[in-house]
Amino acid sequence: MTELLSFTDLRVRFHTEQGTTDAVRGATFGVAPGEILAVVGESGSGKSVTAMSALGLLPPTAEVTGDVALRGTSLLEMSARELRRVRGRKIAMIFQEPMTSLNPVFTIGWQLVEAIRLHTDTTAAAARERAVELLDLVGVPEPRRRVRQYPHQLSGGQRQRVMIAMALACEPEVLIADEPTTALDVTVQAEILALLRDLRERLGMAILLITHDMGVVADIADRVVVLYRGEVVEQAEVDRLFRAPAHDYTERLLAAVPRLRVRQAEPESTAEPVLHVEDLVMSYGGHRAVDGVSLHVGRGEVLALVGESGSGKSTVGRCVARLVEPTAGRIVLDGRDVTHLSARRLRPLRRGIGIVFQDPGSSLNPRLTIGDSIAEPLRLHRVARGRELAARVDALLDAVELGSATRRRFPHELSGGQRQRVSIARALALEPQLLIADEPTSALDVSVQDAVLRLFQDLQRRLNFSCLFISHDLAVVDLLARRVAVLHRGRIVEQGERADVLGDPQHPYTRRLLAAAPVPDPVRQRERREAAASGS
Amino acid sequence: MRRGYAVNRVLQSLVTLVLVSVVVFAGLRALPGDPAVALAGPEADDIAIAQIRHAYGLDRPIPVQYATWVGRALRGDFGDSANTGLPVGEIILTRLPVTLELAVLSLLFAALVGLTSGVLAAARRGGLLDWLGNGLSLFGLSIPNFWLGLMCVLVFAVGLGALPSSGYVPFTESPLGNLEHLVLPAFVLGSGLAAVLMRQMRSSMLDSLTSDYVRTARAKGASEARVVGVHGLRNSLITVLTILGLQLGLLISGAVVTEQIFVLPGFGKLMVDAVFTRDYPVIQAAVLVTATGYIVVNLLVDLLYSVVDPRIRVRGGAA
Amino acid sequence: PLVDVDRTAARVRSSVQAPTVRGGEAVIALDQEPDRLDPTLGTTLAGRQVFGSMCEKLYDVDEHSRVVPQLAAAMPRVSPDGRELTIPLRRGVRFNDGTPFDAAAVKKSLDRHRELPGSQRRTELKAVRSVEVVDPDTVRLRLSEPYSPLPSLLADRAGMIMSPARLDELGEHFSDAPVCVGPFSFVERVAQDRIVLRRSEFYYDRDRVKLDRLVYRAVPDDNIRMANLRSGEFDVAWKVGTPDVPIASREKGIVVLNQPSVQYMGITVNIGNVDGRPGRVPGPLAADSRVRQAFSLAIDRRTLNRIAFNGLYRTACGPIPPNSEFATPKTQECPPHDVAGARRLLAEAGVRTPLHVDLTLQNSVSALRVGQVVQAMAAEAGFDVALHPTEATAEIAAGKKGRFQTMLIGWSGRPDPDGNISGIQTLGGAQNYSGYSTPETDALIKQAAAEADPARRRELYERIVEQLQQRNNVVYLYREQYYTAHTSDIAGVAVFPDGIMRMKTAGHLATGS
Amino acid sequence: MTLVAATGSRRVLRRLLRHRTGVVGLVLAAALVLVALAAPLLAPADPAAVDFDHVLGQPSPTALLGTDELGRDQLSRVFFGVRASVFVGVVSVLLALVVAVPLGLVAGYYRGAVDAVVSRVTDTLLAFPFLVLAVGLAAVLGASMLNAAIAIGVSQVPNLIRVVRGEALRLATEEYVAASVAAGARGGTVLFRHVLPNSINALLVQVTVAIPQAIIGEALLSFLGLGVQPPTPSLGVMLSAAQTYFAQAPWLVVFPGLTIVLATLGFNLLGDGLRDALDPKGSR
Ligand SMILES: Nc1ncnc2c1ncn2[C@@H]1O[C@H](COP(=O)(O)OP(=O)(O)OP(=O)(O)O)[C@@H](O)[C@H]1O
Ligand SMILES: Nc1ncnc2c1ncn2[C@@H]1O[C@H](COP(=O)(O)OP(=O)(O)OP(=O)(O)O)[C@@H](O)[C@H]1O
Ligand SMILES: [Mg+2]
Ligand SMILES: [Mg+2]
Repeated sequence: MTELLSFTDLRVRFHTEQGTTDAVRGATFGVAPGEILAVVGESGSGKSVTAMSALGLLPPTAEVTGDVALRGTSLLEMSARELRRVRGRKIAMIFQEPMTSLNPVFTIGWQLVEAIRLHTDTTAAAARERAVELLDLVGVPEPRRRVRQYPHQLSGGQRQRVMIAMALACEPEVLIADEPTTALDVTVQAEILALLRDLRERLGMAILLITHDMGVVADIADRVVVLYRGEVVEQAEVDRLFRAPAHDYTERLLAAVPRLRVRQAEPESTAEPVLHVEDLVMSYGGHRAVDGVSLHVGRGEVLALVGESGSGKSTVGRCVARLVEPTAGRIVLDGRDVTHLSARRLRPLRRGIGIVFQDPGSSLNPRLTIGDSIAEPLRLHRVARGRELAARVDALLDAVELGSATRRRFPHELSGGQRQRVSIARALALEPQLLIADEPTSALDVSVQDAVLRLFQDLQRRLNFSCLFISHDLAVVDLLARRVAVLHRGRIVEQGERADVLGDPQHPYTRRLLAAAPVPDPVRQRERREAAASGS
Repeated sequence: MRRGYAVNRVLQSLVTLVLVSVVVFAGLRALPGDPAVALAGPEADDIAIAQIRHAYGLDRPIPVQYATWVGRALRGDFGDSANTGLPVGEIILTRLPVTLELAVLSLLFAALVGLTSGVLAAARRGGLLDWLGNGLSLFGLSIPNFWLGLMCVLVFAVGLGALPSSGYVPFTESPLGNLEHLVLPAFVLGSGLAAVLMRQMRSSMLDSLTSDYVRTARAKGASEARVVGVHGLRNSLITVLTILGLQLGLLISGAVVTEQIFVLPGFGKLMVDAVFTRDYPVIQAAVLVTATGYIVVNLLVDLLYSVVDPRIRVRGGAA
Repeated sequence: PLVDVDRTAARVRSSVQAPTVRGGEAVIALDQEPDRLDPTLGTTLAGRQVFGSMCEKLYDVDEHSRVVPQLAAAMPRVSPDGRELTIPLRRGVRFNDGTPFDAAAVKKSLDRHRELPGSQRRTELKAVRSVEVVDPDTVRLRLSEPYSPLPSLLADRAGMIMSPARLDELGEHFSDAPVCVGPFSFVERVAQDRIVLRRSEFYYDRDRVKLDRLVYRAVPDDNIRMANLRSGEFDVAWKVGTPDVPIASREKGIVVLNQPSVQYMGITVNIGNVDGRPGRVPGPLAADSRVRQAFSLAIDRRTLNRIAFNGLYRTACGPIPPNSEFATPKTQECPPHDVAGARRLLAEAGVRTPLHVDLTLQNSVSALRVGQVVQAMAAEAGFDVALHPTEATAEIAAGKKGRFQTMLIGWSGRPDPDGNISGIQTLGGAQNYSGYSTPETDALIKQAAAEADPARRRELYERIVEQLQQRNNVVYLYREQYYTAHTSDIAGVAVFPDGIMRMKTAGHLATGS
Repeated sequence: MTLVAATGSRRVLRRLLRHRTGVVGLVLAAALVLVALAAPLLAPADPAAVDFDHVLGQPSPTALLGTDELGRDQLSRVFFGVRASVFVGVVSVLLALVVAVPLGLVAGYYRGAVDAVVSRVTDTLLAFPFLVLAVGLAAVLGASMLNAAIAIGVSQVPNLIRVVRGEALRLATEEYVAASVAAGARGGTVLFRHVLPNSINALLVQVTVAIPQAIIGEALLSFLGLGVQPPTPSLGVMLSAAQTYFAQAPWLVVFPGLTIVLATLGFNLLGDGLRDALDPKGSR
């Protein structure tokens, strides 16, 4: 098999303040035309770094050896000019964190048009049309309105889809997709995967798909490469990998995959509500992102908020945390109406609320070390200082499976998943009464996710905190939540006990959602897909 | 909401103007050096001084003087220059275009040179261009305008005879002559600003260039020029815009030295001379004019902020 | 040293004559923006420069500082009691707007000088009680008391006659479009930029006027003025900085004129000026004339001139300039530079040294230079001088209000000695910043002003100067010298001791080269 | 110095010391400060001691940098000049920072009424040209080096306010600011821990360019009688006095001028070095 894009003994080493980090240690693998190669591995195992080395996008602190070649031509030795012709045209890349990867000061239409016109002689008008088309293709609703919006006006998932559209703009030969569906709910994810499959079929596009979602792997990949601590520990056909994992880590990985199997209902909870939201409305310039949402979270209860990308989940979270002032409605925290509370009055209450932001990258101050970021809430509320503070930070880092060496690093020196864990650690630092977690495990591989989820459950049991858990991963929801609310286009369409909602969905959207959730088993997933295809 | 903002700002501006006029009015009268003495000249006797004090209403209470002045000013009458006896409104109207033209030219020069060299220096960080740009800008910063101006006169006008050493020709009279007369002054006035802009641009640019969206732009296959000149630049503009806005105002009032060296009948010189001769009617009107200038420019800058960075536009209150 | 500065300073050159042609213009750079172009209200030397080309006076001073008739036909006839001056006027003269010049016009202007509120000429003409038209060609001034300096005052702005038609038309706003009798007439003034004059068709002596146009511009900086002269932008530059004089004098293409002035600079000591009124000022400097004398002895005026002005000014030890007809060896006498003597005097006065002295001075580069030299010289005798640079208008205000201990300040000078003494040294004088006077000296000064006989006056002034030198309330230091430069393409520019550039006969050289 | 504390001062220092041009800047700036402090020890002669027999002397073994128009030793005057100029430069900028940074931050972050007030007052201040402001302050404050620094500081305040405000406007939209607010941070904490450190680059540029401007501005103030009192020299004063003697004694211009260039260079290189040392993404 001739490989289109091949990595040969790739080594990447970062020179930082704290010495050198070997991010990739001799990775050798390749992807053939028309092949979908999944790269899986622990968070921080070098997946993103490997991908970025192909296009020469690593920061200057990185030292790259070995080779990356496109059709046998070394990419590492290319001149800037030659490389530019490859970028976007032959090899396109979807970055892991769509939030910071879009230019905040240009409309997304402009950015798409740029991607199109950089490599083709399209007229501006035609490119604009094409941009709308592309947005439509990746399932962004109202594409004509969206092209005029700026990145910050989009939801996480919408931004991610803009990134995808941008990468597909020139129909590249190789697509490197770094966790392209982390912010997408399963229905949209299914559409995107279908789109990729279609592109592969139609154009013979080779796809290097970095993901931690074994369901996605099972659904779409032909072959899988498993990275572990910067080394390729296993390469196999997808079926074989799932059937007979060879490496120890692969085995652990597969074992950790949560499965959606709708467990039994727990006894009805009667806890008094910690959070009560009534008729919440949030509108942005006339557009109602949240449209009359009412929900409540009882003490010690985890309420999962699921729903389509762009349906208003994060907005609800932001309103509840009073980071934005809602247009209408009421938010009651612990019996206290906080809807219009002043910043000063709000401050003491904040101690009891922890937030995990959807985008861990931009929610960390780039000039603070990880240790300082995590310590901030502790310092703010004078919970700990000096050595005790350091000890608590270390403990928190440990709890999210990050070594204490991470403490002195800066956010940009971490992998996406690592940053997300920092964000979780920070949210948990004060042992809050209410945790608002917006897609807290979206960037985590299943093994780490498993650990984090266990930590969650552990803490929850111990501290009996309540949680508004926003997620698109139904398996995780199933594992954690007591109750589930389903959001669709800014409204709650279904709300109830987990077993009821997941086990016996009433609303068509919920049903679609459940049906779209991929199963981490290639054989079964293929069957389901075929069944769905023939059914529709 | 935008319109509301603009209306609000206009109202604020009016308040500012009132504030400025009060401050200048009261402040001037707090300066040592009795204006009547200044007006009467060094060799006048006490009766002449008293008569002048009376003639200019300087013997009346300050609030009364202020009210009279405002009343006239509202009708567009800023009085006569105490020094030359010419009508203040007219003086300012003939002086202002000279300085505005000079300011705009030097701003253009500074923006062109400062911004491009800043961008280039950032793009070629540590390279020859960076060294060159930094060297020139440090030179521009540390050489007083006065010296630069004098050297320019000595070299280009006296030595080479290439350009006129002084004077002003209105554009309408002779476009070429106008330019000839303003080339050196604009260069001299613009050099300091160019240096500041260069340093600021370089710094902001270096920030932008390490960001993720710049990485995205590179991944798209955008040329380095585009990455720097479009993606980086736009994101660096906020700070640069602030400086530009500040400087435009500064240029108007700060052109004194340049106007002095090149004997330009400008506004800056007018204002300084007025301060030294305690020509109250002129100072008051002139300060009001600069204040208006600043207000307008800062309003533009604030409006441009949200054009340059859309996030600023929609941010809700930081609760 | 490029040039022997002592010789340069001594070589007076009021003009350079050469055959010139009619036509062309001259751009003249002044060092200061002229104020109102109204002879009644004007105060600046720069303004006088412009008047010099467009407003003739009843009298003028010549290059030897003598008063000579200009619009008057002859020197005034003085009545025996000295209280009546009859002035015959020149005939056939027209103002630059064509209005005939006659006695009525003279009366109108002189009355305006005396009576217009805010007039700067009122003091100068305060001896005049009335002006009478005798006949169209004669006016008579009645004085309240004999006053010999009057003709010399009529040789300046007080003697400028304005067109009565224009005065009727513009009144107080005469300066908007001034019209007098003069070789050039006013065209326009663009504030802070230029004043343009045109050769007058009505001028009685127009045949000698060569230039078509004069443009006056204000350029305060010495270097810039010279640079523009060198680049050919300007034709005449008023006031060459002393460091530049030796260079410019040797330069091809530049002519430097040199004219001693009648002004002086000195250090005024506040003796009795408290808030503008007579009072007691504390400190030995005010109390004891020996201390002031010590201060004067401590200063080496020659060295001061050499260091601060390249030796191009002249030392001054009294109010009367050497080129005055009333100058005598005695009035020009100087105290020696005598540090030991100064110390002795201080010891005699029982002063603990170093004696702190605050010296207020104008914030100009040259004043600061003088201040620092004085500071250094006085230190040797035991004075600890602290300099307080002050902006010009604030300095005058401080002087009037007595808010200073000592002040470096001068007087622009008048051709007649009285103008340099009475306002400064007598009780109630407008410039008596030191707040010091004695009845005896005041009487003497008055007597001198009333005296008509030059020989007697000379004698009186010798006595006055002697007394002033003993008071030392003003420690005279130096006298400026006017250095004016013009390109060698023109000739006929004349500068007289009154410091006015006369452009009447100036013109471009006859030959092309 | 919250900033340095926030990022670890030792780390910053270490990085600065490894920064090639930064070290040059540090050495230059330190040398200037040292000269400023030790001027009396370093100067070979009394900077005020005149010698009327040796005026405008060329550089020679007895007077290394020549003598000025009053025969004073130029080298000693340069040393003392550095003292005054560095003092005014540094103190004025510090003063301006102390006033402008909090105001700018608050205006840009809270916007609304606070911003309106701060911005309008800034506009008002800006309306008065430096010279008008200086003459006024000279009158009110009287003459001293400290007052000169205050006057210059005041004139720099509006500029700095606007720069800081612009940065705050931009940074207030960042998610990490929201994160800090959500964790219960007070405005002050948010501003000084998150907004300010992230606007440090713009601020450093402004500060480093303000220093030479202050040095040159001081000459003007001294001339007006607000700055150093003669015969005490400052670089700016020396430069403006030497202007008259440019043709005869160019060295009187060259040495103070060069020293100003060196000061500019030093503070700017130091600024660049600090910028990189403080930048977590800095590669060197
Ligand atoms: N600042 C804003 N200005 C304008 N529109 C906004 C803004 N923030 C969010 N929206 C809009 O509100 C809607 C809901 O956004 P939100 O971020 O809450 O979605 P979400 O449910 O979290 O989606 P995802 O799962 O993709 O993150 C989207 O259509 C988005 O375009
Ligand atoms: N700029 C950098 N400087 C220093 N270390 C870095 C830098 N970027 C990445 N690393 C380190 O390199 C390792 C690999 O990072 P990479 O981003 O490739 O992980 P990943 O496999 O993509 O993980 P994730 O699934 O969490 O995104 C991580 O340990 C990370 O801390
Ligand atoms: Mg990654
Ligand atoms: Mg979201």
